[in-house]
Amino acid sequence: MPQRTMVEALNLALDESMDRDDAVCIMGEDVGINGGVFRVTKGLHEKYGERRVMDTPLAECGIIGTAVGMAINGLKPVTEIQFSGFTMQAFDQIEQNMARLHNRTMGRFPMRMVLRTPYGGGIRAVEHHSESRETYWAHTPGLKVVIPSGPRNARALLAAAIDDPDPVIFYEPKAVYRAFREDVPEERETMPIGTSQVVREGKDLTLISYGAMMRPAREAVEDLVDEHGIDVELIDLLTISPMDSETLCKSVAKTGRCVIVHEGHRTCGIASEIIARINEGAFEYLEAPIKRLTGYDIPFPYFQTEQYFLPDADDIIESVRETMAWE
Amino acid sequence: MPQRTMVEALNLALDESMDRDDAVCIMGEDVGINGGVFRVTKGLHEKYGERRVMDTPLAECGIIGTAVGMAINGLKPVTEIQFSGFTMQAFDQIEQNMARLHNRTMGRFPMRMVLRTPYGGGIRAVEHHSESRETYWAHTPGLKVVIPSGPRNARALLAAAIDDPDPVIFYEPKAVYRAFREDVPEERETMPIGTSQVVREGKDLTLISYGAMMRPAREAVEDLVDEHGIDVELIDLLTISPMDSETLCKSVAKTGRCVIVHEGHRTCGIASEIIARINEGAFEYLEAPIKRLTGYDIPFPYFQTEQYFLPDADDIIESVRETMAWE
Amino acid sequence: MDTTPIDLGHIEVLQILDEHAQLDEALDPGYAPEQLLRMHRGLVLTRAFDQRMLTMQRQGEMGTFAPNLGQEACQLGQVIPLTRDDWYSPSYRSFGAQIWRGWSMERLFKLWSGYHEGFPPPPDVNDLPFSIVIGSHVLPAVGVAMGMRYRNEPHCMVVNYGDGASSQGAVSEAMNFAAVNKAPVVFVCENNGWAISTPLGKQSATSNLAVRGIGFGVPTIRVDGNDILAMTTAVEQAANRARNGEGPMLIEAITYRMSLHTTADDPTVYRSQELVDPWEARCPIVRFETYLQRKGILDAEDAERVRAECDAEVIAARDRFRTDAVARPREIFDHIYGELPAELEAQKQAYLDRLDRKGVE
Amino acid sequence: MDTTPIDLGHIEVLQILDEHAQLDEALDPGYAPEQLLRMHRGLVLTRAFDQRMLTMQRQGEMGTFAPNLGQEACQLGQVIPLTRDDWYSPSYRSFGAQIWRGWSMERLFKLWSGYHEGFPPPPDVNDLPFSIVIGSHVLPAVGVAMGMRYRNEPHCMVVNYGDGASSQGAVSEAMNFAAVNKAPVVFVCENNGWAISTPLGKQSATSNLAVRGIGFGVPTIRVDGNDILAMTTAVEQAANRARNGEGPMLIEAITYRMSLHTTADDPTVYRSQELVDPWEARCPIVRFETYLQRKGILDAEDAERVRAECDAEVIAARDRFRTDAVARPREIFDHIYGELPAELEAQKQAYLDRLDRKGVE
Ligand SMILES: Cc1ncc(C[n+]2csc(CCOP(=O)(O)OP(=O)(O)O)c2C)c(N)n1
Ligand SMILES: Cc1ncc(C[n+]2csc(CCOP(=O)(O)OP(=O)(O)O)c2C)c(N)n1
Ligand SMILES: [Mg+2]
Ligand SMILES: [Mg+2]
Repeated sequence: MPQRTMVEALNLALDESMDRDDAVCIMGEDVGINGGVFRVTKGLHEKYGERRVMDTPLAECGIIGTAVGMAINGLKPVTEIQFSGFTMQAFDQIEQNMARLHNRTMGRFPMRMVLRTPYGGGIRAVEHHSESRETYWAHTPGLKVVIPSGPRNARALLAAAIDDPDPVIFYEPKAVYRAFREDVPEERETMPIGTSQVVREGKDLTLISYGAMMRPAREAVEDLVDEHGIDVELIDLLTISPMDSETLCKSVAKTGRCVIVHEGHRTCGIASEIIARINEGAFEYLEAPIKRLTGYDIPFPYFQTEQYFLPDADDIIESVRETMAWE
Repeated sequence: MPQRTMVEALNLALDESMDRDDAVCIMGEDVGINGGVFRVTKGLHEKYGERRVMDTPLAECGIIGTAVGMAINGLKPVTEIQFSGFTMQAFDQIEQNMARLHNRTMGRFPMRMVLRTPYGGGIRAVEHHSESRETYWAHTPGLKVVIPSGPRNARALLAAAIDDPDPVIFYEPKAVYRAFREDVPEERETMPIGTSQVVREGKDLTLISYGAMMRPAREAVEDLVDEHGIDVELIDLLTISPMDSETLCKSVAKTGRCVIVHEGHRTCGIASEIIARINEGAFEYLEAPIKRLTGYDIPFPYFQTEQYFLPDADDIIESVRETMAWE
Repeated sequence: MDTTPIDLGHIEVLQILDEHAQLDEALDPGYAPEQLLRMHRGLVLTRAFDQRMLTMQRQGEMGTFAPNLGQEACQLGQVIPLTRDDWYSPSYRSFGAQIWRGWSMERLFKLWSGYHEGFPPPPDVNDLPFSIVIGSHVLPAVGVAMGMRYRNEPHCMVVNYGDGASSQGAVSEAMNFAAVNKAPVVFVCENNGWAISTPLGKQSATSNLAVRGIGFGVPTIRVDGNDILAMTTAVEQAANRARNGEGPMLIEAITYRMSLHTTADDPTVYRSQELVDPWEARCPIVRFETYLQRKGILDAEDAERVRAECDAEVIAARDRFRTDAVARPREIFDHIYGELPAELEAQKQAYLDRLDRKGVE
Repeated sequence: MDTTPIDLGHIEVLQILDEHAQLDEALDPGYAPEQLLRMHRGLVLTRAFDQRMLTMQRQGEMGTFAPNLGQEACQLGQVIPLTRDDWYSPSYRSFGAQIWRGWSMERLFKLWSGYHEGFPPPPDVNDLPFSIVIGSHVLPAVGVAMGMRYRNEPHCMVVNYGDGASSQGAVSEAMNFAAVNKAPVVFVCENNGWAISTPLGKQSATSNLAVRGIGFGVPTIRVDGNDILAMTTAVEQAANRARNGEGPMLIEAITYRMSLHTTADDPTVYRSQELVDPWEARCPIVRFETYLQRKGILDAEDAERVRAECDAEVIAARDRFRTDAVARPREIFDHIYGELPAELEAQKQAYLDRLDRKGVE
């Protein structure tokens, strides 16, 4: 199988979806000749022309708002917002139309559309370029929220998101874009949206994460297993909303202990929601408080200090050991 | 003491703040001669003129964006957004400037401003007029989020919010606006932002709520105590962010059981955050899973069915009894 | 460096039937008598519906709604030139246009009394649901039109919004997207002078809103919105342009909100009757009836009969609504996603149990 | 019904020094020689700073930033007419203007290499921090100007944004708010032809962006942005109007982005060198130097000396930056609120413990 970066894998998913279905089109700033600021749409303009790969004016609300209209008219727009920080400009169209039109029209106008956007820190970027605000979307009924962690699942999930009958917020961990390569098969591959993945089975503690944080999580697990003899069960959330509570609760019912890691801010973060669900679904099995290792409740810092804001493998190891030690 | 509705109490807080300080001004749609669609600013245009009570064009992003500029220039704008559903139109200015300018400028430009807006269901309104999306703001660093539950605390908290050095989202429970009257003293009164209130002490179970849901909560507590002999401790959150975890954890450490009630959607809702904090701060005292009684993860329904979406006193009683019965 | 002064073009104001119901012969669109009478009946029905809604609202049978008294010609004129393949995106004050487009009155009664099933456009009608959030439907409307171009369909979209809505940034973005993409869309800015209590002078520093199009390269026309012939003529031309691939156009329709903003509003607080009075004389229905009478195709008796028939039609619809409209609390979890996710299925089950407990059907 | 055609006014294009450095005598603002030389030095310093930043970026000492090669006159021209009581709201490409306004170059080096302390405007400078989010600073800038009116202060605000930014709905709203409130604000739309890879033709259907003001009732002028005399003259007039209570004005400054969008950009992917070449001949610095030489107040040797002095100044600032700039991870919880709430205090303590564990100072 060819080895691909996440950027290449995403490009592949877009290409094959466009090839199969003329209704799939791409809209966004600089997605045309320029191939997007991260080159995810590279070559597609050349291949499919500007009818299907549309450079838009610089207005995110306009992009999402018109894409909603294209979806009403039966197309399947895949929009790109250059950085997730700029989805704020489109918040009204996302909340009021993209998320609700299916419901408002009782299914007459399903919102088959995808909002792709890079999220997260770690690339020494300026302000508003490192946010992780998946909570906003998880709290918004009608949306699905998907966050891949590597090239292969990125490709499979993006293909599934484009096929999905519902509007999908597709958060791409930009720190992973070119960080490593993975085998990604030539043949089309999809993965079900709404399902989490147990990446490693274990019996001592459940470690839950997603997106870019899966890298330090994997690193930490290796160390925890090898050096500390802690048999960690590692879960990659993949779909943030609707959340696969069953998998999470089942795991914690087995291990009794849990640590959750994400970049996003802590208050009302995804970790809070997971804690609430485990409290509901596996309370009697809990042997220690569930530990949240998350971004702090402060604006993402300027890049000379961003590394201290982000959880790393050492922090994860520390949190797991602390949770193991709790009696 | 004069008896006042919440609308009258809020009007009083605005009036006395404007009277004390020429820097306080009001901006919003129809806040002038019309006195606001709920009449909260009634009479202020007449008294302070259109220099200080400004009818704006119909653009929420414009209202908050220009208010940010007025705050940069040392004024203390109190903005009104007609319904909290329309704050989506201003999301970018709230997240990017109102919440962050203090931090961006390292305190050079503190954001002394208030965004007042009615939230919540129960008044048979059309779509987008019944939302409770306090999670969006609680998850946004740099903001404070305040939700009063009755005329007296509404007046005291709004006065405190206008005095506060930080940007405050002030959510007004519109179902309470004219629902009842309360003694509200003539003399200026404030309440600290950031503190929750134990409304009734009890030892069996902690019931946490805020805003409009405090009414059914009080009703339920009365019944639970009188009819079921359950000694409920009732807490009114008042400030949603930053959250007063200490009061909450102390209470649950005492009672061992907890039910949380709010209108907002469940996933990543305020209840999840409270559960996460109690899990961290009072885990060892928990005798039963914490129960969430919240809005569902669906768009707020059309008004013929809204009453079924909203928790009521019976639901609260049921949840409390269920939680008491857990072994 | 190009130093030629910019040609800003010229913005017409179109009037065909003047305030004294005198026809500008040169501009007569030449409709057949049956068509003129159909238009007349549409106007009368719109007003009959409006008045019935107000009565029902006052009796507690209807939620808050926005009357459209005096704006009937403006609204019908937007949709009369449209085919069923064209699309229409109404505002919340457009029920006359919605009825013309094929929304049953029962559906509209349901909509305004809080039944979800009243909200979706009927299956065979190419309309958007209107948006309660001012201005937020305009970008989607442009997107629908962009979709027509994508598929090379020779139709158009007409989208309605108010003078207040024109201040929303999203409406400006919509004009820009439409212009850049040559989208087949006709913007109808229904300038009725007020956005709740805010008069045009506080909404905009310009004396008109047609000029808004100029800034985005959208050709513009001003129309007397109380003249149904001017409205249909302007919309027809703009629609044809759009269908022919010539891009968007903006029509500023000048009319007046004669009544309440909504039934929750009290205009006496912020506007004096003197402002309203002159517009009484500009009533679009009286103007059109006078013209039809002069033309000899409608007499006073006919007019009376049409009014009575329309009233009866509205009452019949109201009666059907009364028997039809049933709240369906068990269905609030339907139509959230294509398929209800497991997580929501669990919430739904708990909800249904709760309804059982409460004894709710 | 008022049927008079709308007067859309006339949009001038102002040029005082033409491309051959010929002065239009009738429009000569008549600056004293010292002032002209100060302006010249400002231009040269801006370019020296730009080039140094690029070198440092290529050597890994600087983060991504947006070069301003070729836009020096446009930028300085915006701020030269301002007093210290006036306000300025820069964009991310405005560092020439920031230096002129009193931002030290060390501060700007820090800003662009990720030190928070580089971001806030210096204590004695009435500037906004620029916004990374395109167009999101324009409404606050209008708000600052509204505050001046509130307090009856005879100053003004100049706010800069690009051709791309003009598409943001918030920028349209800003013009409307400014016009309605007669806010003393000068909008400078710096049209450099490109928004990353998007040329003006895909950004707008109009041939110019000045016309945008017309739609909102904001008087408008077009200016040759590579002519520093035209820029200062236009901004001075607009600023005086604003200070006198006559309201906002829009200046479209026509210039060209000669270099990369940012250091992360590769323009060869989307634009050919032929598009750039003609603009080489329009270099604002060469044009101004030619004029000064003809006028006899600057010779080639002077020019060389100024260049060397500016380079030295930039290098001295860089050296101070190198010793000064220290990351302060212990301070990321400062400046979030007026006073750190108890909840955040607890997060901060845990964070500091974590730094201790990691051995971070
Ligand atoms: C975004 C948003 N802001 C505010 C409102 C409240 N509101 C409802 S109608 C209205 C005035 C609309 O005026 P206009 O666009 O002129 O339409 P008209 O009512 O005159 O038909 C306002 C402010 C809303 N529904 N949506
Ligand atoms: C809201 C938002 N969308 C997208 C971006 C990414 N972006 C940064 S600069 C830029 C182009 C800006 O073009 P223009 O306004 O013409 O300014 P210029 O770069 O030419 O000076 C874009 C799209 C952003 N920073 N903010
Ligand atoms: Mg109106
Ligand atoms: Mg540009």
